[in-house]
Amino acid sequence: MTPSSAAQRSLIDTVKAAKKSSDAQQPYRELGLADNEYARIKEILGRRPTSSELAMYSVMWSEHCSYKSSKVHLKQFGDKVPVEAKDILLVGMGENAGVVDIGDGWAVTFKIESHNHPSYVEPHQGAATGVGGIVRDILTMGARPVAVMDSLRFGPANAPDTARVLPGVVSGVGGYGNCLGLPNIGGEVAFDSTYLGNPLVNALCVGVLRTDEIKLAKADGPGSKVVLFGARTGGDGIGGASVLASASFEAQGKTKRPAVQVGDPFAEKVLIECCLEIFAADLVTGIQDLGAAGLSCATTELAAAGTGGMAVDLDLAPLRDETLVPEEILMSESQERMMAVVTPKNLSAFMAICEKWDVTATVIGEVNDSGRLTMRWHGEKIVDVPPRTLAHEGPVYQRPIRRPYDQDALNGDHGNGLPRPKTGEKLRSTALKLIASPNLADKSWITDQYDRYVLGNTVLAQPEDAGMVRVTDERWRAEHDGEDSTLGLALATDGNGRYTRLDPYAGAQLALAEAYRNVATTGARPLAVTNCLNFGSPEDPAVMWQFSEAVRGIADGCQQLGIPVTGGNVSFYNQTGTSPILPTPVLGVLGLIDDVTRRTPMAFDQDGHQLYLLGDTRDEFGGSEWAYVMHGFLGGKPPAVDLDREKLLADVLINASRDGLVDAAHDLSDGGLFVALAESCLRGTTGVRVIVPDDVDPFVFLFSESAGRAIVAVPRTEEVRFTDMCTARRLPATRIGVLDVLESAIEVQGQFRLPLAELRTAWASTLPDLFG
Amino acid sequence: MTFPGSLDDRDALRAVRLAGAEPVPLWHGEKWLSDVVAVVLPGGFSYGDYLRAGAIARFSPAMQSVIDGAKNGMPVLGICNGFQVLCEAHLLPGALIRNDHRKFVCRDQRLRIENAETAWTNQYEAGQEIVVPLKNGEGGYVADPATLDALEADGRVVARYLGDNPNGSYRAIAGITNEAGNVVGLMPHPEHAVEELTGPSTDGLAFFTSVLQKLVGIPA
Amino acid sequence: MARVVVDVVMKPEILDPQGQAILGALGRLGIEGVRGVRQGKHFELDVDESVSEETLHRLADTLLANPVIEDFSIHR
Amino acid sequence: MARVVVDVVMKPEILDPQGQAILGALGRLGIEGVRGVRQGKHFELDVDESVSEETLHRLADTLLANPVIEDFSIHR
Ligand SMILES: Nc1ncnc2c1ncn2[C@@H]1O[C@H](COP(=O)(O)OP(=O)(O)O)[C@@H](O)[C@H]1O
Ligand SMILES: [Mg+2]
Repeated sequence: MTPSSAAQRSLIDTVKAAKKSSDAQQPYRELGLADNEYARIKEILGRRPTSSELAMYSVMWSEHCSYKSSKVHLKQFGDKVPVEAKDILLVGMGENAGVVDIGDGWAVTFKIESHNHPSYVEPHQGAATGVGGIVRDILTMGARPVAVMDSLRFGPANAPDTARVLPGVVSGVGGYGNCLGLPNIGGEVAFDSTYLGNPLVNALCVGVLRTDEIKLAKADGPGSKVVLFGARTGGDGIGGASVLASASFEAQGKTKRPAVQVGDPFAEKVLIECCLEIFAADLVTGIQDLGAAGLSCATTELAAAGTGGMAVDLDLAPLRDETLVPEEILMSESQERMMAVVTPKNLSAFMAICEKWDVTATVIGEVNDSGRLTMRWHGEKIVDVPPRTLAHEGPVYQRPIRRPYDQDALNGDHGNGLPRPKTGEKLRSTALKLIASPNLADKSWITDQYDRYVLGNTVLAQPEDAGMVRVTDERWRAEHDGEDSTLGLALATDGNGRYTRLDPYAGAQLALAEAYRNVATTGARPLAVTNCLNFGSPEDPAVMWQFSEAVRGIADGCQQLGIPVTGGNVSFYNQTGTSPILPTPVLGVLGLIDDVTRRTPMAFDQDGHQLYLLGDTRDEFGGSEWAYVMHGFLGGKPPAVDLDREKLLADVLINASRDGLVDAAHDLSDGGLFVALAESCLRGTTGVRVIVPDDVDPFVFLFSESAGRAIVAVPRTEEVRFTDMCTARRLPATRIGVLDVLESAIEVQGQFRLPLAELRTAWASTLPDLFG
Repeated sequence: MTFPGSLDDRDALRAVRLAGAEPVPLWHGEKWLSDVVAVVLPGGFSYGDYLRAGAIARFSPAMQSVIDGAKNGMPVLGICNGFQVLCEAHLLPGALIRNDHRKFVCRDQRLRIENAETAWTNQYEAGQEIVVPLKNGEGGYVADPATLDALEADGRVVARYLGDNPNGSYRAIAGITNEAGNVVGLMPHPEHAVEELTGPSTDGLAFFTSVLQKLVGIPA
Repeated sequence: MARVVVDVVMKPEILDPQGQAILGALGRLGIEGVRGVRQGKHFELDVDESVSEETLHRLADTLLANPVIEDFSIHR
Repeated sequence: MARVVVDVVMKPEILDPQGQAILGALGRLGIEGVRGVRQGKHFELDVDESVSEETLHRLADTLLANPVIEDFSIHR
């Protein structure tokens, strides 16, 4: 024993000592626990907690891990599960990630998670470890991760700090995902001043597994071994979970240790392959990744979900830094670690696979039926707790809710006085300015840093409306003469902070509707939802109102659309000082397509195809890109939500894809019709000639953000069938023009003509000019 | 061949299969190459590329056998990370360094096949233009001027980038071969251009049919 | 003109995946007796004599090293 | 146990994109008087006393540096 650890030993707080000195002062407030919470811990234990127990309760009862402010609201996702979706849910909310049945013995698991605060402190590592964390969640379900996506928000594109944060975040997302060999198939990037001191980095991962291979986080069977494997435990991110997530990031910046974790994507890649080999050999009874709250979380959750008891010898945990004390080991957020429960019979096979992959694996404890989680350190008992009280029975708060004082004023000011472009020339310059604005400009400066090809199953990737990957594997090919499957899954993420600020209920539904529409546009049928709820402080009643309205909107919306929420993540305390970010629920929708060769891409490639606009266009500019870019204005109401119309539109798009009636489709969202036309032309090879319908104002026609719309390119030979289908289903379909290979421009007849070369320059140069 | 950290190994297997051959997965830790007749070293980040791309992988037990095989004429194709491994193993001259713009780049890349006589390119025409994905962080090909001149003079530049140089490679070199023409290193990824559905083209397939032609004389 | 060297290494408490990978490879190379490896960055600067210590410090602190995770040393 | 430092730098004739980028950024930082920057790698090894010079040389020459493009120096 080294002298320093001998010295530490005398400082170890044991259960025995805690029993003797129940009134000793403890720094529970500094650890983020409230007076009443500390009192409850004492009541549960019948004594004061040891310092190790205190560390565990503080991280497990933090906002981030316990969902104490959001739980009462999130319950709605379960209560309102649409009936038609109940039987596809193999694993619902509450596990590491939800699992849905996609037929043919396949299942899909997917989830989105935030890593906002760490990405502000150290953009590259923060974003990288965000990707690493969500990938481990998916892996934990027993799935092979098959793709990632990233939804990003930054301060103004030209702000100096954005030049620090954005390139770092992008290299972190790319560096980690690329190194894992996971294609990045989509995401979002948006800029707004409220994100300047608080960027949002939300990462999504999707994995595929067989329905009979689902793994759960539970420690079952007395006598089974608890194995910690992967990276060694170091001092990184100590206190990260509780401190970063339960107090505003600014306030504690100086007093606490920097909670920076450095990711090792190579270690994670090896860990993934190692786990998949272990799963294939069916060697674990339970498994859990180590994320926020590290060992505290893994041990308590496994124990709570299983037989109920576990004994751990903390001395056995392999350390990177031998000076760590038990409290630190329990709170460390070192990356690339997993914990498995393995029967004694399977242990040697398990260890052999770890050895093959050069993964450190150590038995640190055993499952028992004592109903207690106990831990020893240097021979002394330092933890003795009922695990459920940490994992499931944390505090639950009904936080005060109040509609923001300025909400009425905000909604009442519709910006009716904002000057609108009236002439063709003015419309043209508006169009150019919008397409070059950072929110609408080409994102390839970012997405070219992401590998979209690896694994060889990417059918669609950014900038398509949804990413799409083929679902196939060696087992399928072995059963089907070496042919790959044609089954595919599609994914899109969307969020709109401005709409949500104007009306959180409608704004959240608009984000849901857009992701749903994006998936359907590619020809896939929407199936399930994940969400990442990025909000300010839950202690601010105005923020809590935004939150509760948004959750209600999502729950109602999912019920109406018939797609269940399978999981997600809540990120509170996104604020600078007391100014919260725009409320930003990000919705991820998963869809399914039987035959990936039938997918509908967005590019305009076919000369002479007829261009149809589906849906209704109204004068809706509340929260629009136009108001933001041209006037810096936010007010009024967001576009109206009509989820029945969204369902109808989706049905038409899916049928059109299946029956081969359309060759290209693109949904309408930020920036309206003009932006969609520009994106489809620039992605493809043709221009378009567009006619403004007689009774419509050209400005509204081109830039309104009415929801429930898409454009499609229909071959002349299919025109009658297509319009008949729309008529029969009562979906408005207006012919608005034709694709023209010779034109090489967007020509809005009677208004203006914009050559594609000029458009491309404006669109493509914005981000490179800003970020190099 | 799979090293710890290989990423495009499954894609290489698929490309070999689509070309009509039987792919055999090899593990870096196994010294024996069993009875394979050609080896593809796939893309990826072997050992995380932490020291230098390919620097650690080249010491794998299996690499010794690949080096021996290559010297005896066995066709070996190194793609991306595999190219880096071949340079580190001194089967090919020069080295690959960080892209000049210091970012990872993923794009559909136009290439010109300069040498259509190697074991891996005999199904192309010299001068043929193809489009295949390119994705790398350390793809800048460098060598001293004498080496570059010799490569040019001997026709050992296999493929060259067209359009903007994506990574700062000297003389826009995308791929090279050894003197015997059996070992080829290529930075772009032909194995990702073998299916209409998932690639920008099917231009990459001919790398894999070339080696079949070379080995068994059956044009696929 | 003076040659200034700046060495940048990860703070000791931060994970160093590079060093770990190298340590792992040594075994295969048959090299024994190496107990630990940390990998950092090494910069060689050519600077005018007029450049002050403060300037060099600022340069290292803002550009060459990321003080959140790295330490640096300057050798003039 | 001894601390050995190995520094690896690109050969002068090989392009050094990182060094160039740093040089470019100096202007934006308002730092003047820096004429040249080259970025290399810095390794800190903890080795047993028994490890010979030859072993260290072999380690640097085969693993830590790629002699095709890099030079190295060993400081014991
Ligand atoms: N950070 C990112 N990562 C990956 N793909 C992105 C990212 N940002 C944008 N994209 C892709 O760019 C395309 C356009 O994005 P966006 O304009 O937000 O689409 P939409 O408005 O249809 O949701 C989409 O394919 C999206 O997936
Ligand atoms: Mg879209």
